[in-house]
Amino acid sequence: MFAYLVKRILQAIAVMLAISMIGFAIQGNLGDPLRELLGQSVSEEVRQQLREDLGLNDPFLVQYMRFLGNALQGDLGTSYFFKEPALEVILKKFPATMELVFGATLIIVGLSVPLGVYTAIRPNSIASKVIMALSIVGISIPVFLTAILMIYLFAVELGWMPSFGRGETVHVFGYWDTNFLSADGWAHIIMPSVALSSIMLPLFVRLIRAEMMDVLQSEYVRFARAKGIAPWRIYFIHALKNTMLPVITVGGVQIGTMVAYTILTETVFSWPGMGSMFLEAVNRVDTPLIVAYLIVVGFIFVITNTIVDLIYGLVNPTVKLSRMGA
Amino acid sequence: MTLLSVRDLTVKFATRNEPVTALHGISFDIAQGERVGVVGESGAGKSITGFALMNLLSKPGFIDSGQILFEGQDVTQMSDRAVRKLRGNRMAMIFQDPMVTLNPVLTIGQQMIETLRAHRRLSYDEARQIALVKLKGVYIPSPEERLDQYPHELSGGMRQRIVIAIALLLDPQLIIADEPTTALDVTIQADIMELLLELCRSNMVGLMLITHDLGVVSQVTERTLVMYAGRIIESGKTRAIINDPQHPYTQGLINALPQQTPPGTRLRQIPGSMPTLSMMPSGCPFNPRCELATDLCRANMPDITQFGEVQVACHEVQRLQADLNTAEAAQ
Amino acid sequence: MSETQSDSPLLRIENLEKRFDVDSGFLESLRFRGGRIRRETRAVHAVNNISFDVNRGEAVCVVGESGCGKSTVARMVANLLTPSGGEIHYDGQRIDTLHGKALMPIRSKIQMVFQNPYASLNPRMTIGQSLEEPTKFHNPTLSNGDIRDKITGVMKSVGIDPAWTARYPHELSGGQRQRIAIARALTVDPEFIVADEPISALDVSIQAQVLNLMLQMQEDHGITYLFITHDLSVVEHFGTKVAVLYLGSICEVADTRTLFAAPKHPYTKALLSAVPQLKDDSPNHIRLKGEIPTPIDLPDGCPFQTRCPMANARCRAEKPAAFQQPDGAIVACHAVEEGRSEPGVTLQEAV
Amino acid sequence: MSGQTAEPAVIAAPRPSRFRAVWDSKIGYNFRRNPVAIASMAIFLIITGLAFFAPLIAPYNPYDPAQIDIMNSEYPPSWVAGSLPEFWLGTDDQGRDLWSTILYGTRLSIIIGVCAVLVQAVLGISIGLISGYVGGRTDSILMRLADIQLSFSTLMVAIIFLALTQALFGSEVFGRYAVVFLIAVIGVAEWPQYARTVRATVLAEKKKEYVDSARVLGFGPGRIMLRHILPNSMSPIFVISTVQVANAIISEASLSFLGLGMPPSQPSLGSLISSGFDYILSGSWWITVIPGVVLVVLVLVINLLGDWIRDVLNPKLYRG
Repeated sequence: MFAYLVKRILQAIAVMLAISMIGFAIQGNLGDPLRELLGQSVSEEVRQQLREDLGLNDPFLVQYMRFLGNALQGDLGTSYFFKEPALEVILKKFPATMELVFGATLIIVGLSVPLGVYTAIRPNSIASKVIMALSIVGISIPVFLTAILMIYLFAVELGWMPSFGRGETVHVFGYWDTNFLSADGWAHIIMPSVALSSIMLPLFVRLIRAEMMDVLQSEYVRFARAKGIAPWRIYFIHALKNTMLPVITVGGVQIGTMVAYTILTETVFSWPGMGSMFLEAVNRVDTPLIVAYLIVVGFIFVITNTIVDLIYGLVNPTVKLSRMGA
Repeated sequence: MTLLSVRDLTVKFATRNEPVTALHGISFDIAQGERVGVVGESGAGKSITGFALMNLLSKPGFIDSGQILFEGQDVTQMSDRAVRKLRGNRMAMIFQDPMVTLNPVLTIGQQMIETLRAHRRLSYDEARQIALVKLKGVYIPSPEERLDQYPHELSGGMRQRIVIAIALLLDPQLIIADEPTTALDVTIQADIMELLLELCRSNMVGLMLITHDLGVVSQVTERTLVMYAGRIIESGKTRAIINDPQHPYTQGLINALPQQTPPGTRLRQIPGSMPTLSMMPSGCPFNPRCELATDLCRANMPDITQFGEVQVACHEVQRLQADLNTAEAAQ
Repeated sequence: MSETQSDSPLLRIENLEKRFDVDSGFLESLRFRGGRIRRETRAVHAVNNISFDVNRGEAVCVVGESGCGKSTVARMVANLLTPSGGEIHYDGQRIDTLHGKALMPIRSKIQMVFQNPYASLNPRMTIGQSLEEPTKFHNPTLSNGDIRDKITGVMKSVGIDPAWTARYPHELSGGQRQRIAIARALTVDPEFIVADEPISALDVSIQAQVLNLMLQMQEDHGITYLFITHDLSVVEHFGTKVAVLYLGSICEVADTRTLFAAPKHPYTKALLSAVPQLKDDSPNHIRLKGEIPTPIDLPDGCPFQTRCPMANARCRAEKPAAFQQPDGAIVACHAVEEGRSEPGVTLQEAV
Repeated sequence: MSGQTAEPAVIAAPRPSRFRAVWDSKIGYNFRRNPVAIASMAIFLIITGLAFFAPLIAPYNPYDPAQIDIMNSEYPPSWVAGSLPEFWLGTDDQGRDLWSTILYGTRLSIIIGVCAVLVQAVLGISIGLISGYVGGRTDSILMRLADIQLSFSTLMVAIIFLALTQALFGSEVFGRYAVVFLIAVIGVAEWPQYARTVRATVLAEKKKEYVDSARVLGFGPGRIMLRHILPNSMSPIFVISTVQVANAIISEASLSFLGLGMPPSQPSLGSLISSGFDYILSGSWWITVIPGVVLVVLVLVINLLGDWIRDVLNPKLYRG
């Protein structure tokens, strides 16, 4: 377990270093900071002087170490467009995205486990067949299209739901305003959350079903039956825990995809989160903001993946002895 | 007193086309405390028999017809709930491979206690105490510690002892052991067999021992059923079958063992191999491999008849008996 | 048959060792012990200092329980694994250090037959293709007609109808597949066959068929066998010499008859008494107590000490060396050496 | 590798295609009994057929500015009031015939999807084979990379890469080479899917004794990998290939929707949906919904075929 822990943390650090390297390379090559700072009418001499002052003529490694040092202190540069520290811009948008992810995760976890287990236990029931048919349709509709069709149906045609924005939010603390404390907030977050979960949910239902069906074929489940254990106990104590082990691993991998989907969802619903901000930054060639987004998102991935791995290690009793990984 | 009585049990497997028959109307009895061996090669239907008794056939297998009377009740007619009350309680099972029989994410204690509490109103602590006693009964060192361990922390032999302890938890009347030592090493195998024998003797538990190993059968059981291609082709006292088998297949099986021929010489092999379920020959299923096969054998399945101490299903044996009878009558 | 035809053994194994690293990579090897981080690499000691000879025409059986290293020995002899120490000589030539082209002549002399007939044939190749590929590979000059003749001959010799060349393995039974696997080994005209549990996955009636076939090959082609098995009744029938392994070390090496008549090592005795006998309805085997150590943490001294009824302080401290007994058996046991052992438990032999 | 592999089989000659026949009949049998598979296959063939022959079928060329009249924009399809007879599916915001644009767009989507999967397959299968067969350090490094790449998700990597490329080259140059960029990024970013699948099967196959026996017979690693291991690893490759094509088409559509893929002048299904999205609030639903339906149907039938292939090739069900 110790080696496992150290290994995970070292690996996380290595990945973060690689991301910072990429971020640094982008910063150095994309857009000219002098032009952004000075405009075009400044003489070449002044430019050179400023280059020197800003340390742009230093060796690569010195510049990178400076970038890294600043990044560790939370300084990821100043957004060209907002004229604010890039990290601050992102942190302001962060809660909106996280609430969206939270809403979608709630839907996915809350529905995929019961639906997956049900379809595995009763594979031949009509309800299972309907669920499985819907799930394959679900994984075939791109997230953005689900979002658009929902807007068209529920906002434009039926007028039941608001079509864009976060609506009324309640301030909690710091940069955090929440959707979950007002009726209008709830109304605004439902459609984006559903849209965000629309591919992931059927994916997990199918995964849980497949794993569960495998586990139900195993010898230990048969032995549990031979012991006369009640079916609910076999399904939920014997089978579910074994089912969830691979599901947790896949879940960790899917966090990245989820963050990518927030960009799509936020764009369709004009959700004021990090994702839509990132696309705008790309259109404005706002390099510090792009780099900052990259690093923040990379950090989120690394943290969540490490946590997921540790959870896996805690849930799986065999991890302590045998090695993890392949 | 008869503990278990199986009558004309037929098990089929659903396939794409017609269902295929895995057990062809087999009948046998097990008396209280009796140890019965079921011998045969892979595909003979011996494991299927074991699982059918517990009503635990996995899909696509199903019981087509016949009766399984356990303590006077027909298992095939019982509700799921009633069968569940029987399993692990009156009738327990030991599986082949201890490495995959225990749930890897539950501790030994959890897996034992849940079994007790599924059948009896017991507090957690009471159940734990019983589990401890049973672990001691199968000679597990430091049983207290084992209860909190996970299966992967124990060796194969130790796990099979735990499986046996679980089977004995509720003092069942019958234990069905499906190749309980095949996955284990020779020295461990002998230990486990001895333990099983000792426990069955001392607790007066009936044992149905499913195995391919004639040596094990001869050491542990009192009566033996020999199966071939889904049928019982010979049954009787184990001694009688080992010392004087009547069916050509049983004879072939015993003669093929390396111990039966002097070292370095050719073994007496049975030609060919067992037919698969979908390509069953007509008549006696053994006829394509049998030296004595006649047209009668190729046309009709022989009935089971008493011959000396054993019951055999073989036309040749019947003919022999008829000859003997006429000879006697002539005298 | 056990008489040697030439002075030097055909296969000589000297001080053979094999370790498998458990922890690969730097981080794997870090341990947290006593408040400090230490680096230690753990290894499975699969084979420890094993030596024995195989003479031409012999069938040497290596017996032992799972994890005793018998398959590892077989794989090293067949050059599927590289030894961590020691030497393997074949016909006077050291073969464990050979690679690539230099290995080719040995490849056609030493062949291997495997345990699982369901996995030892390529499922995507017909029987014909499976036999044709090695024949062509080792005899590039043969014409197509010659190759066909050779394959037909080999198939006949293992009792398979040569018309079956176009069949796929999944159309055959386990016994038939094992015959094809033997036929494939024979396509390159080997002198020596390493058979790794070739019959343990088969049913009793089929085991006899395959064993008979192997005996016949021995007579027809003069093949020498290294036969790996856990089944002592097969050893008694088939082997001329037996090596008993326990946790990667040799316990006893003896002629089959000597070993079965007078086993010396306590483990050999226990192993022999554990075999269920047909005519014996009151089993009386030597019960081994104690746990089997893992090959990662082998104890000092004799590997069998934890289960041995005769272990004493010396056994726990000093690993016994192999020494020869008056009847020719080689035994590695302090108790036997000191004459500490009680007269062996009488063994009922099946006659 | 020896050159002998190219020679015809000596022995197997009498019945060379017997296994093929069994194989085909098994798949064929399953196919004939499965109405969902038949319907999916039919729809898939119709869509690809129409898309492939788009230049012959389409009444207009959406890439030719001379054939586009902005005055024709936002005509509804023929079954809605106010339609024009020459545009039976209506027109888009730029006045292009929607039917023609969808035909061309579908063709682009399929080409990008299939080519990207080819790139993935070549990269992934070679890396997976090497990783699985060589093992050791090479394997652990490659698989760690695959894990990290996977946890960042294809879409994320593609978005960042394309966003940076676009910012670097400007949208005009980007638009010209968008097809290449899309194929490259979706192809490269998804290699771990293949690599992991192939590696897993290689590891499973490598343990089987036919590989050991090939080594004992003296065959070299190249021959063993290509002639023995790879043919036995094809089933999972087939199965994931279908799913991967569906995913690649979705990825392309998503990227184009974000404006990081095909430009509006050369619309794929995704960029068509994207351009229609701005008009959906004003009621011109067809510009979005009709290409959307085509996209979903295309992906759905591929996924259904993928499910069916997986059920048929499932090694657990197939005795071999």
